Amino acid sequence: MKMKKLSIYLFAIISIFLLTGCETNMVVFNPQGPNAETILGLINWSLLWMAIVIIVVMGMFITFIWKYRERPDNMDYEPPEEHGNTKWEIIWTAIPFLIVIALLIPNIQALYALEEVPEGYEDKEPITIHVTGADWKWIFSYPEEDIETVNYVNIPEDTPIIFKMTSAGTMQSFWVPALGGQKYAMAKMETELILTADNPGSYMGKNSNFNGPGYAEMEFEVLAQTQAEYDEWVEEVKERAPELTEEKYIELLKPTHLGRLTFNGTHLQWINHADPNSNSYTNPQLYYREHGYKGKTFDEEDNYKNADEMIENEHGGDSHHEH
Amino acid sequence: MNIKWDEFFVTGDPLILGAQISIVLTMVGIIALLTYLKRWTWLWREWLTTVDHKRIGIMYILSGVVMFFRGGIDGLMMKAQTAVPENEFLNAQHYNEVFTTHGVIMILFMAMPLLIGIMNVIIPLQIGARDVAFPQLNALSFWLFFSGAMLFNISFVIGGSPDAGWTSYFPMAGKEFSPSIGNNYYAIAIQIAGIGTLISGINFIVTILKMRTKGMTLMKMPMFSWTTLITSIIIVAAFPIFTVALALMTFDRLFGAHFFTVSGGGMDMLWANLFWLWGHPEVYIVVLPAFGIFSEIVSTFSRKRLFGYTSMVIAVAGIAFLSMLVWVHHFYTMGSGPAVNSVFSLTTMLIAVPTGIKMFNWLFTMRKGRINFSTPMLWTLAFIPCFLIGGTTGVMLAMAAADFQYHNTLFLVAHFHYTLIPGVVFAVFAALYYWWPKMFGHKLNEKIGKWHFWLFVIGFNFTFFPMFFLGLDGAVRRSFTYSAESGYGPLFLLSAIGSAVLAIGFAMFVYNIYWSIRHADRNISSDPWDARTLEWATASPVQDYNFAKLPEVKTLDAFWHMKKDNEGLTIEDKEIKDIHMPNNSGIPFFMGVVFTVAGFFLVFEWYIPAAIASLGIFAGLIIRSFDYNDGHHIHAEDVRKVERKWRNRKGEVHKHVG
Amino acid sequence: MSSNAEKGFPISHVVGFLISLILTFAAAWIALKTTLSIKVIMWIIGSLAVFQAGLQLVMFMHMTEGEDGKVNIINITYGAFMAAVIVLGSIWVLTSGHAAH
Amino acid sequence: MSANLTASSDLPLEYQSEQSKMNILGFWIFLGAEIVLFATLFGVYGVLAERHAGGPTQQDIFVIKDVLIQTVLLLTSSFTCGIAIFEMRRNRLKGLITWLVITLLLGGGFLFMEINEFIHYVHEGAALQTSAFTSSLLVLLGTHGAHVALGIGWAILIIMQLLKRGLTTETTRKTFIIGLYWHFLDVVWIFIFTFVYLEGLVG
Ligand code: HEA
Ligand code: HEA
Ligand code: CUA
Ligand SMILES: [Cu+2]
Repeated sequence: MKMKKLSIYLFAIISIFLLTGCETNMVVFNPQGPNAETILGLINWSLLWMAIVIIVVMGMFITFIWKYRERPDNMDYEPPEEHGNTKWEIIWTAIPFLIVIALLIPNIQALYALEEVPEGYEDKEPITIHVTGADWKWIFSYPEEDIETVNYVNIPEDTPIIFKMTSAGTMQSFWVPALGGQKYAMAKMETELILTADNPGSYMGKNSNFNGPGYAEMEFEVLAQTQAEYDEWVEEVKERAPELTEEKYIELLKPTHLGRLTFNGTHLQWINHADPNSNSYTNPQLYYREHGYKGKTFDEEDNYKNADEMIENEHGGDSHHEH
Repeated sequence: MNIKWDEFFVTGDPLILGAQISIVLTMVGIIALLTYLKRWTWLWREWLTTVDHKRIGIMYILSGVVMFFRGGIDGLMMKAQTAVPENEFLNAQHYNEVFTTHGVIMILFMAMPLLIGIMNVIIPLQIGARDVAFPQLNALSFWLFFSGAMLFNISFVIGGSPDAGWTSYFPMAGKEFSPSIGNNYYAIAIQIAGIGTLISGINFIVTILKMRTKGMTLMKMPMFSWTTLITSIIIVAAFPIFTVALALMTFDRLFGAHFFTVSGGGMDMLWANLFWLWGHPEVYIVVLPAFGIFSEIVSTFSRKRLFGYTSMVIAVAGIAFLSMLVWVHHFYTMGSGPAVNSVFSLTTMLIAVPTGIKMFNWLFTMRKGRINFSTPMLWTLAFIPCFLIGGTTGVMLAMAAADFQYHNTLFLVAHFHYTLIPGVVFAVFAALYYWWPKMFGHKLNEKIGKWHFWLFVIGFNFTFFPMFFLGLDGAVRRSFTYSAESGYGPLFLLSAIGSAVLAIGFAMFVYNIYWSIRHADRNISSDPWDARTLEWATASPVQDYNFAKLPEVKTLDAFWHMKKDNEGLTIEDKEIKDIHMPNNSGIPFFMGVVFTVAGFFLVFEWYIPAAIASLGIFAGLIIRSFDYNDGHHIHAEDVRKVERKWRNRKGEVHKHVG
Repeated sequence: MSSNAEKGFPISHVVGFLISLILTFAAAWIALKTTLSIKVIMWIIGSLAVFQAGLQLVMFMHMTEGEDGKVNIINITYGAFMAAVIVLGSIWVLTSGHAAH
Repeated sequence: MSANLTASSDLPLEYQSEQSKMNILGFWIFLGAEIVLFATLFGVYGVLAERHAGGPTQQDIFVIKDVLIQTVLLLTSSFTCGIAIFEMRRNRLKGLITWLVITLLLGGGFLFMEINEFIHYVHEGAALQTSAFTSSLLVLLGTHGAHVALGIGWAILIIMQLLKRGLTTETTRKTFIIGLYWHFLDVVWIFIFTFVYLEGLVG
């Protein structure tokens, strides 16, 4: 029977999905910090219930279509006129409702927990790092150490890191799947995300919110180090890295891809993009696509004029959106 | 006004050049063919000016299928690009344009017209009426939709396509970051089509509330009519929000206002908020009619009344109500805090309850039935497990804390293709196989249909199932490429192969239409599936006037009982009276043209020509206001002739006596 | 509100008009001349506005009349519900959490 | 679609054909959509009202006296429009047209003041492009104003039809519908008056 084949086939992939879910090396299933662990607990809990729902529904589905299929020998069977069955209808309203509640409660707990320094890490002094998303790079400012890095962020292990996130322009989403869930970084506002790494290691971080032609490569590295290694790195930066100047910083904000950069000093001394009244650093000239009709653009009062010297490379030095 | 002609046509790309050439050739071909066959007046009289709901429905369906093709090719292009790591088939800019147009076209110009088209053909028949409440407005709806679709589609050859995603989030979609006019197309083309949809919604509400035939109380109405009614209510409640959002987007982009911009105090989150206030109800707008279609088919092919009809109605209403209260689940990650997220997690997950009710009722309709596996039923059966996966993964996404890990990944992309494709595409296929004889008087071929079915369903699962794993492994959506080290390669390749199978499946469908038009048996009864509802109580294809005498209804599944009790199947000469029908009108078509022209100028920010063209809109409205022409009569004698002809055929359950 | 009820003089219209004038000036007076807290003022004048809108719907627009009176009532109630969801929902969502600066 | 009369004489003329009943119901549902449309604009205004971006605030630009006059004009026009429908139901074409014309004059007065108000705003430096606050204010007011302007144009068309055809099922239905529209604009204005002007002047 073709129907049966279909059901078996579907059932097989569902089972594969459920089984592999728990023991692969998929990043979400390999949490490296308490935030990601909390979420994984929730995911596994929901997978369990979803598996039950799927098994029950598929069981009924397969049974019914097999048992009540039309066969040459039942052509004179006329099905009864059933209107419904209150008892059954109550059952299949109530049970899903209860499942929803069972999913909701740990979800709410997790939501509140994720906003706080994770349990067991309260006695560790958290570190604050400012994150600024720009097109198409991530800028990290360490206000205490007075360091600024681009496209990578070093953190000490076992220490809660409070990321204070904002954006110099478009909306980004700051995501380090191994360490925890994502949150948006938006211009003239500040969002906060608390992540902690349990083990030293290098973790992939990326922007997951589409923001234009350079989006695909807007990645960064989170390097969790032992406290000693971290302190050493700070020392080294203090000694070797160049000073961040305002001109240099404005240069950084242009829509380009950059490699890793390290500076002494942070841009917070001139501007905090999270401040609702801060200047904007946008320049439509730099965003024209190579083809397509140009519309008119507007001069904004609160726009920092970083445009003037850039107009000459109107067609964008960036090769990523060239045809 | 300073027009930059050198930027007018999109140039410099072989793919686009090919498209431009083929567009020109197709147009020339169509014009030549029409002229050669002397079909211009026929086209104008029978189609462009028609107000007949069945023809309007067919035009909707035809456009929807064409748009599916366009959107599908976009889908295939994306699959080709990501099949292997670091591929260079499409560059980032292209990929962005492709997924943006894919999303918009699939939802607004494929799903909507196909479903509204099917409603148009079926609803008046199903409730035993001669037309919709406002036939002229119905035509206007179609032409506005068509105008929007055309405007949106020319963007990739003239002026440049939108490239900010079907969600077009600000600030990216604003002038600061997308200064080319591509996104003007988004704002204006969708606006025009949206007005058409809103009008459709009002039209169907009034039609269903006021034009049901004698005896058909609301609770004796077929399920598809119910879901259409509720869908229309969601349309009326949700589309004005989008109208406003798009208008504000237009103000920001064209006139420098500050609703969503970075500067001037604008708030980008407000766009997301408004978009999803419409966008979430929108996904239920496209899935509820599908639920109705499946309900009809399940009951017909199990030869059983729909199980738990009353709870089905309540469930649909419940889904509609909840659908308005969940929009924030699309931006849990925006940081509105745990309180907001908890509330919206709850409302979102609650939708599982009424949807579950529907699922179980469908299953229990089949229980104790006698299930016939014709193609419409196959699509319905495949829908259940596939949508189950889509729905349950939806519930996983609904858990806000967990969504922090799924959001914006391919897990999400897999979820919504697992809801949209079974929920919309399977339903549309099921509906077309099921109602094809009603529209055209012949069935689609069952054997080719089964090929179509198996290739499409298997291809679909292979395309989208791997995406769940990719998403959990950190692969984000809307990314035109990925590195080889990421290890995503094999699953992406599997998915791409799946999409090729899917495409062959779709090609089988097109072939089936071609084959059936040429070869299918025309000698079939007006009720080939032994069905249950009133649309089968008249000829196939349906006469202009639908019913010579409006049927009278005593129960749910009225036609089934008419057949069982041998009641109301016959008609006598003296029962046939003159029938009043609305006249054709050129105004809706004219309005479509004017809207397209005005919209086009507005997209290019050429205000004076746009203003002049908009005068045409007012002209249309004024002419309509003074138009008191209220139709013509079909004479009883002509009706008798038509009725005799089909009713007295061999094997027909309906009879003409005297 | 059947049309037959008031053959000669449009009494309900006149009354409705007077009430709405009174409500308007009352709202203006409360808002501009009293020293209540903003919250209290907004609650009062907000209620007055809703009341006045209801008055218009019933007394001038004959919402409840005709065979579709019930449908109209459901329709407008649902519209009002949607309006509340949109306005209050948007404000709540966009001023909660980090956005509350 | 069939315009056959259901000759129930106790119904007002505008309800006497099936088509008319459908049109009136359809228009009510359209008004439901309009409620959502204006609610969205109010929501947008509610979210953006305090985002002045250094530009003028509510207190800087609102002039309560003018607003009160506008309000009275519109309220009165809603009343006269009600009287017009009342006259129509008493089958008095002349009364109907007279009151309709008065309604339109009042509406025109309102519109005139609103245009002056906009000019005043722009002079005060509160243009569409100034800030989120002014954008949302002007679009909310402008949408309402555009509705009023459209209503005036539409009513003129209907008066022309009334003059030409007298009171028929169709013309009375059309008149009734524009009446609904006009009252609805007044309802919207009540909320603008309360939640934009009064709140702005209190806050
Ligand atoms: C037809 C379209 C459709 C349908 C029907 C659904 C149905 C659902 N969707 Fe989906 N969704 C989309 C289309 C659809 N969705 C789209 C297009 C997007 C993304 C848009 C974009 O960002 O581009 C999206 C995104 C999306 C998100 C946002 C995720 C994110 O951006 O991070 C969420 C989160 O909550 C979600 C949840 C749900 C839920 C809970 C349902 C529920 O309605 C599902 C209910 C059904 C079932 C649960 C199965 C049957 C029930 C039972 C058998 C009963 C027992 C079951 C349980 C108790 C679990 N959807
Ligand atoms: C109803 C809605 C709908 C439907 C039916 C589909 C159908 C398909 N979609 Fe979907 N999709 C969306 C709605 C839909 N999509 C939305 C809303 C988005 C989000 C957009 C955004 O992010 O903004 C999206 C995004 C989206 C992505 C994500 C892009 C990204 O984030 O990187 C992908 C990637 O694979 C994809 C693929 C497909 C495929 C392969 C199909 C297939 O099912 C298509 C099947 C059809 C065909 C295959 C056509 C048949 C064609 C032929 C037979 C021709 C063969 C001949 C030649 C090739 C010459 N879609
Ligand atoms: Cu986002 Cu404040
Ligand atoms: Cu949703």
